[in-house]
Amino acid sequence: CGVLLTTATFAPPTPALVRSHRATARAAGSGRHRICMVSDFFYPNMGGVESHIYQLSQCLVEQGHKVVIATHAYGDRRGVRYLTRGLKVYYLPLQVMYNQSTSTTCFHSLPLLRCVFVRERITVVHAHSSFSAMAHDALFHAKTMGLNTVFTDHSLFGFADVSSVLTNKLLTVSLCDTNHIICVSYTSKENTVLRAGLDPEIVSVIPNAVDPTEFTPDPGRRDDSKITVVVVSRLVYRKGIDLLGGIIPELCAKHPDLCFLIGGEGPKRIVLEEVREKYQLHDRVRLLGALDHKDVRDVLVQGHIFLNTSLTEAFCMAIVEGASCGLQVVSTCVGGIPEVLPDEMVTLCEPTVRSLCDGLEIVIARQRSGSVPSPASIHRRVETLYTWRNVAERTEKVYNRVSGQEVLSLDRRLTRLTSHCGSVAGAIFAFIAVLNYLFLLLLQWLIPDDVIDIAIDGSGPQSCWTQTSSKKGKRKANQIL
Amino acid sequence: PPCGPVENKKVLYGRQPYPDNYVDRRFLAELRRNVGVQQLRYWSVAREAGLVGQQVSCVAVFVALWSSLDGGALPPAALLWGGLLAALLGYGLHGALGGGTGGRTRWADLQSAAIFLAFTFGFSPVLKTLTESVSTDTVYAMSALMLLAHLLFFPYARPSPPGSLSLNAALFGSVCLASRLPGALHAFAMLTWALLLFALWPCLLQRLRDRAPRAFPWAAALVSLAGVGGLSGLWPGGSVLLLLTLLALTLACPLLLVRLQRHKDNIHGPWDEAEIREDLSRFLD
Amino acid sequence: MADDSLTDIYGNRIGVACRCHSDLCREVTVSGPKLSLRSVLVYTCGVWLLAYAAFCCTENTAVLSCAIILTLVGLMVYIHFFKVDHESLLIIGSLGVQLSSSYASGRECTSFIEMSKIKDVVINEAVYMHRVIYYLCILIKDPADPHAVSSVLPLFQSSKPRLKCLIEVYKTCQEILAQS
Amino acid sequence: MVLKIFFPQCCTTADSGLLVGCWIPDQDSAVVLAVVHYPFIPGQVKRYLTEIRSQTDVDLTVLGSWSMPKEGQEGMDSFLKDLSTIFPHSRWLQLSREIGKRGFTCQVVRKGGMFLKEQAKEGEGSVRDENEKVIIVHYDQRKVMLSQLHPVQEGVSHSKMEQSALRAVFHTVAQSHPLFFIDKYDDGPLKLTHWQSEGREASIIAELVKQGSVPVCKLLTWMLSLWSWLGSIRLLNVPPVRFISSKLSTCVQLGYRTEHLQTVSSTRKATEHMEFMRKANIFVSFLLDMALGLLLIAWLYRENRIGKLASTLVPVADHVAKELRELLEWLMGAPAGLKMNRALDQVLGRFFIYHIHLWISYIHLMSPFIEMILWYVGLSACLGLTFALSVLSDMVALLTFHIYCFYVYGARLYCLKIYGLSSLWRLFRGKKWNVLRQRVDSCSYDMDQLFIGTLLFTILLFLLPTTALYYLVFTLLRLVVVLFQGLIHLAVDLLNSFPLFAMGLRVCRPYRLAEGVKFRVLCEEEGTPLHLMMEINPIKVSAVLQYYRTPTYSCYPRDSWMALCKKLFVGELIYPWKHKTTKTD
Repeated sequence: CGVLLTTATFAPPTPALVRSHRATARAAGSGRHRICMVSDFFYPNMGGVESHIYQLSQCLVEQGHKVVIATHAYGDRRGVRYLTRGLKVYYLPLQVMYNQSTSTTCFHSLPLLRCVFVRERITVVHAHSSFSAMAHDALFHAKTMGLNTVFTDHSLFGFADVSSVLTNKLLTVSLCDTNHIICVSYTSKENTVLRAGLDPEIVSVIPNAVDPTEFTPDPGRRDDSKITVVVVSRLVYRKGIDLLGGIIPELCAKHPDLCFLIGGEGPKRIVLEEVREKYQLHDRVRLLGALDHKDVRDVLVQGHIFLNTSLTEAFCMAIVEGASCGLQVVSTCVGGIPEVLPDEMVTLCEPTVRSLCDGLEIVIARQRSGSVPSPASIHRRVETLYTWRNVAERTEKVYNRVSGQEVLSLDRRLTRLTSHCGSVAGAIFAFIAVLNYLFLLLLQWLIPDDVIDIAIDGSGPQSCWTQTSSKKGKRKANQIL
Repeated sequence: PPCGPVENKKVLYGRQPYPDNYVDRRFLAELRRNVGVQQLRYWSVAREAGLVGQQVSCVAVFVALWSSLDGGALPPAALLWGGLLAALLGYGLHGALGGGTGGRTRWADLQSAAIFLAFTFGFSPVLKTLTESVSTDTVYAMSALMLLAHLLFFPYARPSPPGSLSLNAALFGSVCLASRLPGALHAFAMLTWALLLFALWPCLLQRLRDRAPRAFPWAAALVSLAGVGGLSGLWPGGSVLLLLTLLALTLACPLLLVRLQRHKDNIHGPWDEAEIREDLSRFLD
Repeated sequence: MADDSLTDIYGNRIGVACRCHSDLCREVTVSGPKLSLRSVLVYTCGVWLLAYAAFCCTENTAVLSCAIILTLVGLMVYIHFFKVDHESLLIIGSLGVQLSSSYASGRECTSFIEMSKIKDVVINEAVYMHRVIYYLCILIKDPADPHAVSSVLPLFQSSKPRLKCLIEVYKTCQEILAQS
Repeated sequence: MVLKIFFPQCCTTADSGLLVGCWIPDQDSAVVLAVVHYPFIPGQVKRYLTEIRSQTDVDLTVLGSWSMPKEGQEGMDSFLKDLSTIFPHSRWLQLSREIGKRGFTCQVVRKGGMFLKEQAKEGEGSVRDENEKVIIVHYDQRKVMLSQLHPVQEGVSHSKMEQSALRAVFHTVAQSHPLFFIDKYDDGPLKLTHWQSEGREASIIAELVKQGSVPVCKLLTWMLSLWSWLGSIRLLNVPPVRFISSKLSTCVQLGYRTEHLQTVSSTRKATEHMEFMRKANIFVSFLLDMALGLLLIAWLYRENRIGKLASTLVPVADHVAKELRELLEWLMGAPAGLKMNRALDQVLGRFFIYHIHLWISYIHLMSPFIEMILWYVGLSACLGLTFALSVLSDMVALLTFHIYCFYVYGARLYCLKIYGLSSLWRLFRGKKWNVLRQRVDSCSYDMDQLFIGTLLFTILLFLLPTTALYYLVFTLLRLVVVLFQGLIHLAVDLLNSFPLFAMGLRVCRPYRLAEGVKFRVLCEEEGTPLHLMMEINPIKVSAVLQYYRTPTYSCYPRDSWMALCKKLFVGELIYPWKHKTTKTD
């Protein structure tokens, strides 16, 4: 009958609790927000955006906010799931089009997202990643429904080719009436401001963070008779794998005790395999294939030097993770990377084989002479630089600021769209906004808001997530992570 | 708004004394415009555009040849002899310009030539019945489309190994046209010329451009002239049209390009994806 | 527990009755809205009007008789196979749970699940027809591994009561389940 | 804990006495099977129980006492309590009915140890357990005994079987079958109340039939073994003969029928439910098949219907040939204004017309014998309707062999063209198929390769419409034949595999095939335990089909419609049968 099953369960709420929910249905401004994170990218998919959303949500829940996450269904994983601390995830059945991103029509996701926003009594909608169509859809719907919106941009874009011109136009439309935008680095902020033509005052810079307890050094695991260079990244062009294919034979010829440990999978794997084949480096270049998130640390601690060859990067989590494991970091100097680590912890190079080889040689020489700080001291230093709690506090400030602002009414929104996004695109999207509003009215007529059951909170001030009542949910959460 | 002696550093580690949405004066300081744009010179552009013009003329020459063969103005034998002469001349010139044979021996060239001739000669009687039931308009439309495709997909940057798609489109078009000719010998002659014009001539032209850059514009001009001249005998209006097209392509379009160059506004900054400029294939070969 | 304010997820009023046979045995009956004469009439008239229009065009009386047979058969099929009058849940402590749904025609579909197969009765959330709803379900034990759930059996599939009603039924179930 | 007592419906009005039944381990439930009436001698009861226990697997014991007070019969209570000391037990049930009440009460007396005995000052050696709750479930003994719970679990050891109280109850009642065959009116020393099997006389006839069927079965088995020996001799296993026989539906049907008869006629008794049902299903559908076949014969061999059929057959074939020739002539012109290549068109058309000519002369050669052939072939119907249908299907296949030939020629030609065009199209775009990586790679071809490739591509492209049209027309013809054959196969398959016996059982005796049970709350009176009525929930009709369908070749998964369309487009040959045998060989 089309019922999609979920696995998490919860204990019976007392009627008194239910009543108190109703009573505080619109208790915004009390400093506690009800936030809905929307993105196409979430577990079981793995990556920077995914862990950002998860860690940020966990810290916000800890601060007493109510957080739910909406993403699209991943294969069998659809419906509603609970993660640690009662973090509720909606896996909505939307069609995936390309690269885990859903298709966008600006309309078809409205019924489901409206249902989520209404039943969870959301006050702030926080969308993530400009690659995610679902995030843009959610922003659009949230504005139609009169909710405050925040957007986090995780990536950099060029301005040169036709496709980026088009995506930049869409971003302009999507962000022109969004209350606040968060970027992960100063470079990313400049990029986003230019792309979407924004007022820089409504763009905040809040970096990503790394869970330092997950990435602890373990010098006993590495083999000090040789020097190991670790690379952990997806093997795609944007990560500069072609450069890596040039570095490996250069350095392996010079240093017979040098080894490469490469974790990750992708279309450029063939380049590395060919290099390994041609220079007979099977015992010195190990390709580990796709890594689970939990295995990354075990790979990192086996090395002395962490190498990052990315060609573009808004905020490079990988080098922070590498440094947190006590490795010497060598990285290309692109995008926001120079802002990430203090100069004494990272060796920055130009994105050429020559420059990267030189940088690596300096670090290798330093490693040989033993003049590098101990892994534990590096870890202690990194621990203080980035914490999720700090990120959550700064994000909380953004929410506080946003919840005080009023959401543009339809007529003002239309004016903003037509004045801000160019005449053609502005007119088209103003028309779509009107249609979206009419669709919302139709939905409200078909299923009035008071017919939608208010959900029992899994997190937030009235959370019913307790140790005793949610063993099952806990176990499920552990399976997921 | 905090005001103090502390300079806002553009780093993410360490807390800044400013709110997260603070905009300092160095915001967008690293924005660059039009980095590495090379200034185009009119005559060099026009010279390169000559290649496009001569390829258009090639098609015109081919159509003119077909038309005179179809009308009976030109006997197929004469065309064949002309083709043989042109081929020998061209082969001689190709050899004379030197620059290595690219690993091909004379024997291989002879073999290829034999295969061409044998297949074309063998299939030319079949060609005649091939499009019998198809209406003439359809055949013309198809040929025109294919020749246009040839012009569109021609590798103008480096014509020497002719691009598969463009060459195939041209050959397809010429087979279509050849099947409308009255006799098998006619078709054979036509296909031979198609081969000369669309497959071999670009190779020679490339060799000319590499080895004798001074002779190249003259060769292009010669072909253009031949195209205009050939067409003028059959269809004067067409030849005028061709002349205008050639002028527009070689003289007006480059001018437009150089003029538009001024309005170029390309934004660069630290967010750009780094380009790999070196040749990394040397590690693999 | 007869409460007039209970509705289903579409906002239609439903009746919920709980009978207490002994302290071991409860029966919960959820009855959906009755088949309304108005909608039947509207549909019948609609089909007949269409048929009459077709008759005017074709002048063939077979169209009319066809329409009459079609409406009658359609009504019968609807009443017999689709229109659920009420669903009931009989919980017998230590013996099992019996689900039955009676159709408007009087047909009854019953199934009984033994207590040894039941792991728990819970309220769950699901995505259903472009919305997210709560529903009550029985978790069936996996025979191979008694701690695992092999399948989930939703209750009140056709009446779909709202959360308020589900919580009442849930409590009733848990009372009995706790005893045994 | 809650104690469940399964109580037979027929015993609710029985006279007072002892409850005989058994405890179901781990499940806290007792199944009452019978009531032993007063007066009895305890020794005799014990002996009787051990006797029954040896006959069945059931651990039969005395569960407790049953009292049904009548007018003028009072004061039984103390006597009933005394009984508990006679029979060994851990729990003693005391069921008692009161006058004027429908429900009855139950007391459970738990036997205590010595310690408890001393504590309880009553000195009766037992302690009343007040906390225990009781549910009394009434059941219809006959229905429960005869019904089979689904899904059937046979051959599974008890440890692996899921712990199900209901299954255990059903099992116990079915196992205690011998208990019910003791005649009520026998002058035995004991008087019992339980469900009584009726009609000994009818069962005598059944027994006689059973006895008689044994030699028949033996004879059949012998004949079948002879038949299968014939089938297995060397001559029939030569590859071409085997290939042909695997494609002829008559031979396939013969194989199935032999297999089915072997199953039915095996003298081994079908002990398991599924095996019995399978035998019965096959037997009933066999009978039906024979009956239909005989009906067909009766109709066919009257009023010279065979002769009429034969005399219409040749003109029909002639007519078909004429139509085909006209079709070909139409194709050789300019069909539907399509642009065909005239030369190829003529060649193909003449080729096919010659084929039709060959075929029609073959038919005319055969025409004198057709009636005779039909007469003999019609006799096959006495083996059953399925045989007649299979023979019909084979005959259709043979008579439309020319259509098949046309189709094969057309398809092969078309397939070759499509294949060539697809690879030349890749060459046209400068790509090639990489076999190792299973993908399209770009590739730089030599100039002569390009030239010849394009020449061939052009020629093939212009010839394609002609071939495609011929292919289309003959594929349509072929599809009509395949559809007809498919319908016949469907009918044969239905007759072969339909579980007629199980269906009849479901319709006439719904309780025999149970999906589960359903409960009804019987009466609620203050002070009595909960009374439930257990009824059998019959299995769904669709589930009957699913469980008891005799497996035949149509049960194998077939091509999907999309796959079929793709095959048709690419020009692969389609057949009404599966390539099952070729794969296994």
